[in-house]
Parts: sequence; C-alpha cells; structure tokens
Amino acid sequence: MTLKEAVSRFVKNGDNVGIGGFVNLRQPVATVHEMVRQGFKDLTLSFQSAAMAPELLAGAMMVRPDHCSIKRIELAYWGHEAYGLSPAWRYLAERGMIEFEDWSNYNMSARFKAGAMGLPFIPTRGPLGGDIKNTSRTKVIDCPFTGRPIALLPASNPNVGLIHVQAADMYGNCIIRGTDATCAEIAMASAHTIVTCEQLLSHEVITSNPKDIMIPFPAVDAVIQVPYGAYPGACRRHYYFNGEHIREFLALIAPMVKGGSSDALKAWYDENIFGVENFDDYIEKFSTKKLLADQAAESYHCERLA
Amino acid sequence: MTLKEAVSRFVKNGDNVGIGGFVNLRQPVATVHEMVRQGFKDLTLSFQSAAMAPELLAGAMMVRPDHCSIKRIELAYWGHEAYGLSPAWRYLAERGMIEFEDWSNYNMSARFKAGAMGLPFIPTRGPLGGDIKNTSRTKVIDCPFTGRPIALLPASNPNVGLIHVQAADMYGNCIIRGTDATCAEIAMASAHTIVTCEQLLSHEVITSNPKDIMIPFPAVDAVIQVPYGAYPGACRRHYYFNGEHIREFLALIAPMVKGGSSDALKAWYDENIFGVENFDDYIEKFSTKKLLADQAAESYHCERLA
Amino acid sequence: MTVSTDYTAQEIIVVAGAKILENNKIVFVGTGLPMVASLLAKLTHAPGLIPVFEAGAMGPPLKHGLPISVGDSKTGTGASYMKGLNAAFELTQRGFADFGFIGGAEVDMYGNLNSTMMGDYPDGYQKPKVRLPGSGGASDMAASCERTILIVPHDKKKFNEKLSYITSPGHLDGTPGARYKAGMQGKGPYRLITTKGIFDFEEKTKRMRILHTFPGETIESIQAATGFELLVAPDVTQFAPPTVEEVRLIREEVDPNGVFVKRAAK
Amino acid sequence: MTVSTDYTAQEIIVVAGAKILENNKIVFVGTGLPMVASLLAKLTHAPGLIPVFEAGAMGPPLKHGLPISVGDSKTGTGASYMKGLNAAFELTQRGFADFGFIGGAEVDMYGNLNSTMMGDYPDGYQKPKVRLPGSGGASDMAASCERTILIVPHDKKKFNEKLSYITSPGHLDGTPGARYKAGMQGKGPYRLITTKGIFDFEEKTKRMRILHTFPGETIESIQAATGFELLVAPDVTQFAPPTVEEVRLIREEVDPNGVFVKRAAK
Repeated sequence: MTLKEAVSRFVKNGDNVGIGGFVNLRQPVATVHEMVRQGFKDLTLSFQSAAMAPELLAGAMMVRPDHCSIKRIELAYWGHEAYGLSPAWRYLAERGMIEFEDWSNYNMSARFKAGAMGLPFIPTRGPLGGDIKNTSRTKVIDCPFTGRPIALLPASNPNVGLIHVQAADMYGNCIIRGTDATCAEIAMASAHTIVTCEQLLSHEVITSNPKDIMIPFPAVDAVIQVPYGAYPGACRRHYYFNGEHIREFLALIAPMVKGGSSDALKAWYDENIFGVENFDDYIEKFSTKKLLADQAAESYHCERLA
Repeated sequence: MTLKEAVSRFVKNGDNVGIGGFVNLRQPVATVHEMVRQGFKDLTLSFQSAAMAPELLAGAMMVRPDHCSIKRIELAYWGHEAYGLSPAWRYLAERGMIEFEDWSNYNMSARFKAGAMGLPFIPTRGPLGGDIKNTSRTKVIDCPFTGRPIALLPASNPNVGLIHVQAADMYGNCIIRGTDATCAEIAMASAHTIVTCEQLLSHEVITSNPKDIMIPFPAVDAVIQVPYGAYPGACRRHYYFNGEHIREFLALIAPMVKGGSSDALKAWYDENIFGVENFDDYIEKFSTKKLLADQAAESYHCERLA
Repeated sequence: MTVSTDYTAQEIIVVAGAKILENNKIVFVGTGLPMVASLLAKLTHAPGLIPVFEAGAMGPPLKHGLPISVGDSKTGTGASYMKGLNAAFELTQRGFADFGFIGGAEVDMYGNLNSTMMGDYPDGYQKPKVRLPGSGGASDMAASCERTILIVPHDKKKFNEKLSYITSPGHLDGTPGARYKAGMQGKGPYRLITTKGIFDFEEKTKRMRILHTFPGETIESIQAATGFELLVAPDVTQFAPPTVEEVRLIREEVDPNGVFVKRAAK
Repeated sequence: MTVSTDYTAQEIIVVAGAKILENNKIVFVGTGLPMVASLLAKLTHAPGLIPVFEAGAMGPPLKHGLPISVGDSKTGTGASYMKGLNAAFELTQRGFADFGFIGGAEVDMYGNLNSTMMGDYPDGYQKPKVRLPGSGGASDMAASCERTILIVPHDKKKFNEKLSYITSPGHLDGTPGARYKAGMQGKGPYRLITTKGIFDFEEKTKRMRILHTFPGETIESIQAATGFELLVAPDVTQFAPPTVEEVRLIREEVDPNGVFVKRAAK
C-alpha cells in the first residue's frame, strides 16, 4: 500500500485523528503532507504535545479552507519549544475558528492509554486543582478506597492514529528507538493506524529481539516506508531537527496572526505539497549537504554505529 | 550490601511482600531462602501467579511455625503449571491457617500497576461477572462516561518487593530479558525493593541501551548479584527450569496435605536452607552437569550467542 | 487418513481443541492442554495462528516446541511482542483476542467455570474443602476475549447445576444480554470440549448443548455423566477419532516428553 | 570569584535556578530555561543531579550538551530509563520527583501559573485574547512533584491577583491544606525566580514573599512591578550577581548556540 492509498482509505472527513510523536520528534509529517494534498473536512486532532503535524494541517486550513478544515482539537501543548510558539494555533484559536479542549501531557497520554487498555476512563491526579478539570470532560470523584478526590479522564480512541517509527515489518510490528512518546498507546487506542517508517525490514529481523517491538501488528492497518518521514523534525538514530526549516515555515504563518497576507504561506503549500506528487519529492528539495548534516548531528549525540 | 543484610534491613515482620516473576520464571528464590533462614512473622504475600517462592515460604511455616509465618495472601494463582498443584497452598488453605483474597492475573498485575502509577485504584473489566468481585475488595461502579459497570481495584503497594533480574548496575537500574512479568510494577509500587541479579555490571554498560532498562534505580533499595538466584525456576538467557528438583520438593510437601509426616520436608530445610550459610552453598549442592544442562537448554531455545 | 486405535482421552481433547481454532486468529492460550492444542493447530491446518501467552508473549513461531509454562522462554523467541502481564491482558481487554482457551475444575450449564475452590461458598471460602490454584488469567480471558473455548474433563461431580465459586464467568445465568449487563465484553463460551464430546451453548438460552459425541459415547451416556440437563443439537454427529498422524504429531512433535499429555494408553 | 558585569536577565535566572537545585535529587525539567539551569547545575555544584524529561528520559548524563526539546535524542543517550510520556509522569505521580521546574506566562500570589490563555475566562475560553501553547506537562508536575520551582519574567501584567486561567496549580487559594484537599500531592511551589529576584511562599499564608533581590532591584522596585501585595522575608538579601565563570559556562558550554538564552547584552 502506498501512503496515498493508506490516507485515502483510512482518513475520513469528520475523523478524530491521533497524532504520534512529541513536539517535533517523530511527528507523522509525511502522512500529514499527504492528508493536506488529498484534503480533509471537520477533523478532530488529538495529541499531547505536537508541533509540525498540526501546524501543517492548520496552515493548510488557513490558505485553503475549502480543501482542509479542522473542527476541534484535544491537546496538551501546541508549540515548537526552542523554535517558538505556534502561530497557526494562535490564529485559529484567537479567531474562534476551532473548538478545543485543554488537557496536560500526562492527561492526554493517559487518555490514549485508557483507550489502548480497552477502558472507558483512567484515573490521574494531573488535572486536580486547576482549571483544566473545569474546561474538559474530567470527572472528579471521591476515591472509594481513600476518600480523597481523584480525577477520571475519558479514554481517547481516535478513528485513525498517525505514527512514524524507525523500523517495522510488513505486518506492522514496529520498533521505536529513543522515547516511545505515546505512540504505542495511540496505535492501540485508534480504530485504524497508519505507520510510516524509516526502515521496512523482514519479520525475522524485526522480531529478533521481541522486546524492541513497541507496537504489535494487530494495532496497525498500513505500513509504508518513508525515509525522512518526520522531517524537518527529528528521528532518533536517523536525523536531528532541521530548526532552520521549521523557523522559516513558522515565519510564513506568523504575519497572519496579526492580519497579514496568506500569499507567502500559500506559495509554500503550492510548491511543497500541492505541487509535488509525494513526500519523496518534498525531501528532494533539501540539499544533500543539509540532510547529511542532520544525520551526522544525530549520529554524533546518539553515539551508535550505523 | 549482602543479601543477608538486605533481607535483615528491608523485610520486617508483618510486612506485605510483593513477589516478582511469574509461576516458576524469575521467582526471587535466593531472597526467599534468606528470609526463611532469618525467619519472618505474619507476612502478607502479594503476587499474580507464583510457585517456588510462596512454596518455600509456606513449607517453612509448615515445618517451623515458630520461626516462619504467613498471615495472608493476595493472589491470582499458586501452582506449578506442568509440575502440578501446590501442596502447601492446599495444606494452609484447607486447614484455615491463612487469610487469602483471590484475584486474577490481570487484577493483581493491574493492582501493582496502580501502585506503581501512584494511584489509589485502577479500573479493569477482569473481575466483573464472577465471584472474585464478591470475595475481594473490588468496587463495581457505573462508569460515569458510558454508564456501564466497571470494576475498580485497590492499588497494591507492598512494603517490600522481591525481584530477580538478569542484569543491574550498582544503583539499581535493572535489565530484564524475556517477559517483564509484573516486576517493574511491583518494584515501583513497593516502599522498598530488593533486587537480585545474575549479572552486576557497570552503569555505562547497563545504560548503553536505555530502553533495555525496565526498572529504574529510584525504585530499588538493594542490588545483590546472585547467580542462579531463581533456580530451580528458569531465567531467560541463563537457565531453563529444573523440573526434576521442583517435583522432588513438591513431593516432600504433598503427603502433609493428607496428614502425613513433616520429617522429610524438615530434613530438606535443615539441609538446604538452615544448614547452609547462603544461597551459593545451596547451588553448590547441584551437580555441575545438571546446571550446565539447564544452561544449555535455555541457550538452545533462546537462540542467542552468549 | 488412518484412524488411530490407541489415542487417549487427552489426545482427543487436544485434537478437538486444535480443530476449533482458526488460522490467522489471535488465541489467548491458558496453560496445559490449550497450549498443546494450539501448537498442534499451528503444525496442521492453522500455521498462521497467533498465540498470546499471559506472561507477555504474542505470536511466537514456537519452533522450539511446547512451552512448559506460559512464561516459558520458548514463548519469547521470535515473538512479535513481549512486554509483561499487563500488556498481554490490556491487549485482550482492548478486544484483540479472537479466542480465549481456558480450563476449569468445574463447569455449569452456562459455561461458567470454577478454578478457585470446592466446598461451601461463601461461608467456607476461607476454609475450602479443596483449594484449587486460583483464577490465573482465566477470568480475565473470560471477561474480555471475543469467544472462549473451554476444556473440562467430563465427570458428573464437575458438571454441576451450581458451582462452588464462579471464577471465570461464561453466560452467567443465561438471560439475554447478561454478559453485557455485567460489564463484560465478547460473546462468551463458544465451545466446550470434554472427555466425552464437544458442546456449544444454544443461542437463546445459552445452555450447554451436545454438538458432537466422541467415539464410544452417546447422547445418553454423556447426559448420564452430567449433573444437569443437557440440550441436544438437532444434528449431533460423532466427532471423528484422531488420525494416526495426529496422534503421532502429539506424541513425537508437540509433547514428546509428556509434559501435559500423559502417556498411559486409553 | 570575579563577578560578571555583562550578564543578562536570562543568565541570572539560569544561575539562580541552578543554585536552588540540590545534588543527587530528581528534578522533572520543563522545556526552556529549566533545562539550561539544570545543565548548569550538573556542570557546577550538582553533578549527580538526575533530570527527568517528560518525553521519557530519566537521568541522562547530558554529555552531548543542551537538548533543544525535552524529547531530544540527547536526553536519551546514557539515560537510566527511557520509555515514554506515561512512564515519566507515572514515576512523578508515584512521588519520585523531588523537584519540578516549570514556567508560565502569568502567576498569582499563591504560585498558581497560567500557560493556557489570556482573556476572559470562562466566557472567552473558546476565543481567547491570546492563546498560549497550553499546559504541556506543567500542570502534572504541579500536581505531583514534591516541590516546584517556578520561572516567570517579572512584569506587572504577568503578576496578577487573578489569573485568566489556572493551568498549573500552586498553593491554590492559600488556605491550609488546600492542595491536599484538592487531591494533589507534594508541597507545591517552593521558589519563584523572576527577572527581579527570588521568592518563596510564606509558611502560613502561602503568599509570595521576597527572599532575594537581584542586583539593581529593591523591595520597592519589585513591589512596583507586581500586581498584588508581596510579603517580605525578615532577612531579604541581595542575590550575588553571576560570576564571570558562570556566565562563561552558560555562553560557551551550556547554551553556546543561544537556543534558550538570548545573546543580547543586558
């Protein structure tokens, strides 16, 4: 199955879409490009902390609202850490263009975990005390064992989960290097899961150390090898952040927060997404020098022979 | 710290003791031997499925009740699978000598997990429908999100957890090969944790692949290298079950279920536990041929170069 | 295929269990005969069968033979997933297990199983007549697998109107939607295999029903060994005896050491 | 040790943050300046400091330098634990984090923080005046770490009697046992570091209290930049300016690329 076919088959208008990775680490960027190319309507996005994935989806809504629209977001954090705030988040929220439900990183991770466990809810302490419990569907109960307040969070079971991993086999058994983030939980919780991977390898190699498998095949519906599939974000053992590119992209959106023109952003989408056939064509636009430098940076601090 | 010191320091009379491993896999046999040698009073034992560990503790109570006593057991299964039922379990339960609370494997694992997560309870579906919910502290509530019944299980936070692992560093970072069973949860849930390991290695080696670490050091209070520490049970990558020895030990207890004499069992404890200084002396009693055969069996089906 | 003339009661159970399993399905395998049946199925009609063992392993090829324990290292080699008990049961609670394959010491007409205690319940719970090992993972499989396959040796004392203790809930009291109302998931007991035949649970009443008799048994002989009234399927047939090849596989390849299948001839 | 004469406002925050951290303690580190301060602490008085990053890593030696993100691969190399977000937060909820180190866009006198929105709450929640990134893991750290250290740039518009939104609860309304009653764990805000000084929260009232003034600031100048009445500790002292060596460490070793500590001179 190609990524084009997987997106066409598993992402439907109105879906709740679970986004894997963490901030700009292992975000499902290639899949998001394909979604933008094909268009989408009335999506709900669910994630703990995300960056380029929602930014690309929201940017598309800002330039082509007829083609791409987000209805609702359930999230803990949308921003880019060292690379700055998310201008698209500000644009959409401050104009009242989308619904949203604030949670924390642990809240969202625990909600996916409840979904992955087949439970309708999970208790956590996280949202107690502050306003998150007031603006979300949290139910605070008195614990029947201790008598103290505890929060119950509703499970999150997205219609489709989007996950990028280092390696997988054709059945969907996935190996994740570095932090798992909340990817296994999202994959298990979602009705369908699309996995993109840096390496597609034989079942025998993938299962040679079964404990490396973080997502087992029953949780996965489509596996597509897409090298650099999380770029310009980072992917452990493969490439470090291309911060320059992230900053440049954000700089195209930022003026729109204050009412500026969408022309530059529109041109970016036309060139990088609508004007290309697939994600490989987008990666082709980067200089080899830069791609190799980002690989080298990662291999330096990852300290591992290839 | 020696195992003798660790047991003396961290296992107190009246404690709730969490037992790691699963049936006869990676049971904390060496630690249990040391507990029997030192004696214990009024313990509560908590485990999902266990075999030699509770059998050795209970057998000691059957031959020297003045020196060793179990008060209560919270469990899912006590038996030896292919090697048969547990005669000590039948002996103590059928005579009304201990309290117990039946749970399932998932119930107990989830209860440890709740404890490990710092939560007072965890929801599961497991005990619904049957009698486990009636004979345990399970609370069945109507889910506030779906309206359907769901069970809440109280967390288990043992006073001390006993865990045997393949490898650890001096700080207590533990690598587990093969199934983790519920060892990480028990270690995290327990107020104190005693770890025995086949290999005690440098911090640098243990952390060379951080994702191999299943129990992080803050959860561990004592680490002691004890080769064959789960024997005659199995330990992945190291040795397979010594079924013959397990059967022989059970055969010493079995007659007592029907009122037979305790002489043979007492002789076993005198020879193998009370009559030796430490677990190494017990392992010394096995023939090298047998120990090597159990290593060879494991290395054959584990399929890994040493 | 030549029919075996010296198969044992355990061997026909294993063959029946294997045949009920379907290729490429996920089966949560309890310890003992379910492991033997699953391995036989993998070696015959269901090479793509995906076993889950509660200690943590999913989908091992089992090329090193029969595990002695569901936590056996043999279940780990080549597995597609191997965390621990919580992960295996969470996967099941999430609805990924097509079948759960469990045993029990006592069964009632609705496929509820007891593996906890024999004696006076609830008063004698803390001092049972016979203390059994306990649920293990059976009650979890019973509550969450899509369908369960039960194995209970046929014996009038074990097939009772009322169980001493319901460890693993089946169809509960048989009323419509009883499992759903109790908060459980899945369709409940699908087949029961005993030493005398194969049973299903009648659609409407959820009562145990004879589907196939084993060689040498009749509807009457089976009813006589059962402590409650059995239903009888409209088209009860005799289950074909194991073939020589099936028995050879069990004795020589699946369980050559007689770990779970005893060697005594029938 | 020679005192620096060209340190920036961010650099004194980083030095102050580092000094509050204690050796061999576990600190749950939020993104940004807390990461810089933690790395500086590790390079100076607290080599045994154990950072936890919410994406999953605990206890990395950080010998490849400052992470750009709490999910950065640099946090993983040599770590003592690395699962994912749930594991990191569960460890914290279990009570293993001695310190939580978090920032916010707005703070009140009880150390409650807002990093969600500026505007009219609750009516304008769905259409805020300024939409901030959201809690991230800050509210979880606030609810479960033993003590929290807060960083907020000092600005009258950010030090308010009433927050637009309480993202990360501190001492709530300051009443005795308020945190415990709400179901939280830990002692709550321990120190607040701003661009003007260091504050604690007075034992009884849990109200923000000046502890140290930064060079160039006075109790009066700080009060003037604060939207509520500050308490003043009996023994307020001036916080020593960063040394030349501390500033060199920040600029050359901790954050040589100015990822979080901007290069503009004060």
